Amino acid sequence: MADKYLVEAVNDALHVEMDRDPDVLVLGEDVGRSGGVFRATAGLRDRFGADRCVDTPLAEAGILGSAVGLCMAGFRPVCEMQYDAFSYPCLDQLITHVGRYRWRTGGKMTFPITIRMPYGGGVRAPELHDDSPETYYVHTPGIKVAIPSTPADAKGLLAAAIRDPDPVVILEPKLVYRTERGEVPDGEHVVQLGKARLAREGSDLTLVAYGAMVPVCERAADALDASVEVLDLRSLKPLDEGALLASAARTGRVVLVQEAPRTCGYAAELAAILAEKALLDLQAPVLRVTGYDVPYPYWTIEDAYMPSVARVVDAARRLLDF
Amino acid sequence: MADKYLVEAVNDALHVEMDRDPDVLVLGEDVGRSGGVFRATAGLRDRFGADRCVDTPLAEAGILGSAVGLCMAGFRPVCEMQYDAFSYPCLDQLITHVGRYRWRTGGKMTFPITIRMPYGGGVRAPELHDDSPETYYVHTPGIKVAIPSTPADAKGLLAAAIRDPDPVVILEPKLVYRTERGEVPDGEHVVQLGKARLAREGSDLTLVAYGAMVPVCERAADALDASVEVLDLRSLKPLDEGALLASAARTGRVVLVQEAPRTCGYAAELAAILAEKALLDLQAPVLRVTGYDVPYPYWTIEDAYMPSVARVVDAARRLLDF
Amino acid sequence: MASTVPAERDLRRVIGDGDSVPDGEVEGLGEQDLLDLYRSMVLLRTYDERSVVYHSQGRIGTYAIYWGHEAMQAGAVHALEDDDWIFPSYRESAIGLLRGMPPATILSWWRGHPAGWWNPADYNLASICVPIATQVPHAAGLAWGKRLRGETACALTFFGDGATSEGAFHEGANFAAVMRAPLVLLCNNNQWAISTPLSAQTRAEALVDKAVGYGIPGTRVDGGDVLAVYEATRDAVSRGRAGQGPTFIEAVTYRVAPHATADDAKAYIDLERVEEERANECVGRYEGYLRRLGVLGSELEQEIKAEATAALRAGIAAAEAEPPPDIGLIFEHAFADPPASFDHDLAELRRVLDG
Amino acid sequence: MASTVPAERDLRRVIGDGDSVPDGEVEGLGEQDLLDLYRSMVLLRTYDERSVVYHSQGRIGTYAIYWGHEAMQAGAVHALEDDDWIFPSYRESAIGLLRGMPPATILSWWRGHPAGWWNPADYNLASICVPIATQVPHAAGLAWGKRLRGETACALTFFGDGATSEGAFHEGANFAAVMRAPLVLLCNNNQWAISTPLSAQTRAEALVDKAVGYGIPGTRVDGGDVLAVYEATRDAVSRGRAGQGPTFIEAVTYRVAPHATADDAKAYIDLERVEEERANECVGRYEGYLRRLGVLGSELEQEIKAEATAALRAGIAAAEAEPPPDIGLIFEHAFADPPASFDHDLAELRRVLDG
Ligand SMILES: Cc1ncc(C[n+]2csc(CCOP(=O)(O)OP(=O)(O)O)c2C)c(N)n1
Ligand SMILES: Cc1ncc(C[n+]2csc(CCOP(=O)(O)OP(=O)(O)O)c2C)c(N)n1
Ligand SMILES: [Mg+2]
Ligand SMILES: [Mg+2]
Repeated sequence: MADKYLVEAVNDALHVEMDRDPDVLVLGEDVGRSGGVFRATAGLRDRFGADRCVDTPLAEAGILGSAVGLCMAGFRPVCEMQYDAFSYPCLDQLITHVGRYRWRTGGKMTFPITIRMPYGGGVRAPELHDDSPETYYVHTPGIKVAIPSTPADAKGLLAAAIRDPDPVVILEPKLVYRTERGEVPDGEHVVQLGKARLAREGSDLTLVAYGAMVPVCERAADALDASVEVLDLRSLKPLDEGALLASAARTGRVVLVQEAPRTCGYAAELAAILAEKALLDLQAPVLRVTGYDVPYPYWTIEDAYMPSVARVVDAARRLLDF
Repeated sequence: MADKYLVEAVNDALHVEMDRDPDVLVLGEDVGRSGGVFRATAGLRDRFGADRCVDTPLAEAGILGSAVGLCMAGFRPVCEMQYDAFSYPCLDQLITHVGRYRWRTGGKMTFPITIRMPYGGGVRAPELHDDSPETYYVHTPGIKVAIPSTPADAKGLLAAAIRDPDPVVILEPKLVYRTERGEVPDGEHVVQLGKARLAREGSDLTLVAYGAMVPVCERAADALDASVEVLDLRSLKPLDEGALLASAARTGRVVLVQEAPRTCGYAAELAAILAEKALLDLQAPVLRVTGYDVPYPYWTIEDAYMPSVARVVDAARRLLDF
Repeated sequence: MASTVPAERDLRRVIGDGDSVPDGEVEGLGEQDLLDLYRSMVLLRTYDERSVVYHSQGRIGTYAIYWGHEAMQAGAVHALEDDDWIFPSYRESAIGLLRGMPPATILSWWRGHPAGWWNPADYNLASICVPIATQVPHAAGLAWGKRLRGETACALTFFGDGATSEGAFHEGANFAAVMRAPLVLLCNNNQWAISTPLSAQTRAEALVDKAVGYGIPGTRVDGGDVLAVYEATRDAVSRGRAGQGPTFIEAVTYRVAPHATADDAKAYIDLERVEEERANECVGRYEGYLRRLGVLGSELEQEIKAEATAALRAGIAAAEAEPPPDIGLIFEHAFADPPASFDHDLAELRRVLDG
Repeated sequence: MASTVPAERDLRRVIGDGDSVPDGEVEGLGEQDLLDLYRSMVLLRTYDERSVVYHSQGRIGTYAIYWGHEAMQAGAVHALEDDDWIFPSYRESAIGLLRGMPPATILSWWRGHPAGWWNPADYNLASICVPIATQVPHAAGLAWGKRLRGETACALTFFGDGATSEGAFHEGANFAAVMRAPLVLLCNNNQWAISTPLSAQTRAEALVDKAVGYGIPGTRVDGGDVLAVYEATRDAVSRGRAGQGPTFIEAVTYRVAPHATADDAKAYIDLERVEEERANECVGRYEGYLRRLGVLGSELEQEIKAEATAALRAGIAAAEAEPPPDIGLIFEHAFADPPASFDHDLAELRRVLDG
């Protein structure tokens, strides 16, 4: 066990997995010589060579598209997208090929591609460095999506993604890259995809979140004078539906928190599942605390856009008083 | 009034709007010389010239990206994407610019771009000619989305989109391009965005749908021995939330039907709205009848994938027996 | 000052016109090789012509015709070793025939039947690519990967003139160049993208000029001359194996058929030009060459054509003998470990359809 | 055989070295023009240097430094008319200064303040483009649109060496060529994309070679020579106005500063080379030229620099005097007619924040 920041845990996972499996290869913009703009890939080029930690040309569709071919040559590519909003040029390859190619071969060929990127707002950056694009990924068939909120999970989920036979997108909460710090198991550490983490147990109300919204919910739970459960989903696809329904059954009151714009965000999917499968358990409406259906604002006012402790507490109170 | 097929109504709208406003310009792959692979733009090149109905190079991001510049030059570009799944290369321009540029100018410059494309399955085509991509568009801030189910609405919604100061995506149900036939008003005909259409009134249960799923729901309503309401949303963004909630309040039982994969599909958004704002009206769970979270299948089995009358009826019965 | 990586603009040709232009020959190609090439062309031609018939009979779905492109396809593939990979577009849907794939597999693909699925590793042949140009980065990645593994295998990807306008082509070609990937970028310039003529696709005087921008060699061949295509591809492949990276080949052809069975080309195409091109079609040209060389007699020709016809007859029979796929397939193969929800979805679907 | 659209590989230069290489001159540029150019360069330089200081003082956010690129920026813009449009990347964030935009506007942009918003039509200047190369199709569309309207206005877009790898660059350049759009594609080849050197970006010996693939003229200039850039851009613009379509200009520069204030270039860059380039930086080179020409004396130089410094001092003061934006702005400007839900969201947000 060692105490690490979240981004250091990502770097640790990459070292361990590349060490373990010679077919693992990291590619992306500036991942090599500089070790990545967030230093997530620092040290990999020196340790494993320029052929296994590759500075690619500036072309996201080229990165993901060539990763498909690398899989056909037996590699397990780990693609870095430098920022959330700069992953959009790769959506075409993702939707038309990455999510479909295994199916297209009748399951006879696998495409163990990992796509990892820093995501989310609050970092006082110019526009398009703040997006939460999970919906585009989660909605796409054939793609798994995980979003860690702790250093240990950042390592374990990334390791699971790299070892997974299918394409997995890992969104890393850049806001807490160097604020979330915690114990991270040394060496091999895998957190199975599809298992939620009960960050905090409670009986009156459930706050469901992932990524950078988990610490927000934990602070909100502290601020509430009620017994509040905080469910950290960790994996959006596959989803630990059992954990969601069990918590809803326990508390009967659910607030869903997401940073992304509201319409068709992941909280909508969770609410739909509750409306179908937990209706009789619900003692109050299902509330969503989300980003808004607008372009992510300039950073002087971004804190008001981001779901905050105050907004989560307010939603929770409305349910508790319902 | 004239009797027209849905695709003829689209063509009619384009003629009327180009005639009305010299700044309207149609661009896309094969829209000119051949009049479009579905003939939606037939006659425009002869009538308005090759500079106003433009066969572009084969590059979707180029089409949408140059449309942004055309707006800056005072045009109202109508971009055709040849098929649903071939619109994905333009998602980057859509998300990073089309949905944000007006905001970026403090509202001082408008981007009246219309993106229209045939969408949906059931047409016995090779892969990637069958997608229902509305989630990618609806989730994107700054973008409006409308999906007609009748010839009259196909004309009216497209006209509204072309006249709208903001970017609008129109998804046209290709499955019913030449099967849905109906009265279409001659000349100028505009159907305001954001107003749902009560396709059928009922008191026991509500079927909510759009596009090619509306006729499916109407047939399902026929097959049910209950008083079934069919709500044709027509416009997904802005959504006629009042019509949705009013219908849910009337019937207390709601089935949401969408062709797209389930996770984070538009039905999830509708269910989330109901779970928040109609909980006390609901007499039964909210059910979704959707495509599955898999690549759209080969056409020999596509009918089993598509939401069918039988599946809608089954879901409705379960709610009526709840 | 001229670029130092000039693209070869002249059309490479080997086959003469049986008149003023003399026949050339390709070093290293023996009689057997010449006949193998012919067999491949005839098989491709037969597949294509039969498919158009099958479509009109409602036995296959919409089909992308490649009549007239057989020389380009066969010439290129014959220049490859079996462990070299091929990345086709829909226009080369039957290219697997040259790798021993049963016609039934390809016919099944066009019948929308999962028997049209195959494992790319079985033939070193990627799946048929439907979205334009998106296979180019795949081919670049495979070729790059082979180099990283120290293997000698190369990759070849087919794409059209229209495809050169797509960002995916650009990014893939540049990746291949930067990674020194052993890749043959084979552009089938049939001068049309559905109804869009080359003149509306690019201002480049020749598509081979695109090679210059990637700092890679480019060459231009008569795509109707199977031997010229073979030779150009062989050169490109040996460059690749020698670690010199990708090569761009522009094969100049003409789309004498409609884009696909669904398309009505009369609306936009120059029918006289089509007639000219048809009169000069590639299989006939090669037959003339072989006859002049005394390698092909009408008996052998009939025999080869009969073989191909028989193969297709057997192929369509086999494809039609495939049992209708079970709807359970909808939920298979998307994931190695499908979520439990798939079982539930399938069970519900069966219940609804059965009851 | 060489392409018939050869790209000019030689670096065009006008300014000499004050020693063996004699100074040239640009026809049509009078003393006043030469000094205007100088004023622009000094203003850009001052803005850049002050911004680095402001950042270190926490008065602006992360900032993309362009020190050393002033000649490339000023030379290009001075070759335009006011009704010509400019499509900048983040690297040319301050280019509006040359169109009369107040420094406070640009400083506000880097302060994450909506006072950094402007109406492109007010300056014929598009918004600062953050996603690499995505502004190129916008510029192509604007230029195409101007041609359709029969106006004489052109467009110029700035992008980097790394940007040439993106599909968006390719699609935009090809659109411009096909539509004969009057567009200047100005590539600032500063030889680095953050930490990625040009050699890892392309195999082309010169980026100007990319012009060949689009069938458009290309030319290569010393990007540190403001007069060479001016002349090359003027030629390209006149071609565009004459209906001859786009031109690709490769301006060869070097990124002597870190990518941005957040970046530590020491990790990857060649510091000796940086020193060389700094010693030969563009403002000093132009000052030498003007002095040798007897157009610039140290008094005038001081005066011009003082003006610029005053402008920046006033600019940062004005930017800092901007009232903090109201959170209501979150819901404004996304749509001309915002949905009712926005009012509800805002009301709720205010209630939560106030209570
Ligand atoms: C990304 C994408 N956009 C559009 C289409 C629709 N489409 C199918 S074939 C075709 C024309 C392709 O022309 P070309 O590249 O010259 O190849 P050819 O058909 O001539 O072999 C188009 C536009 C597609 N399949 N993929
Ligand atoms: C689509 C996209 N991908 C990645 C980035 C992150 N990024 C910002 S600047 C940069 C390098 C750009 O290099 P170049 O085009 O040479 O321009 P320069 O910064 O040298 O002016 C990268 C990768 C981005 N802004 N947009
Ligand atoms: Mg073609
Ligand atoms: Mg650069």
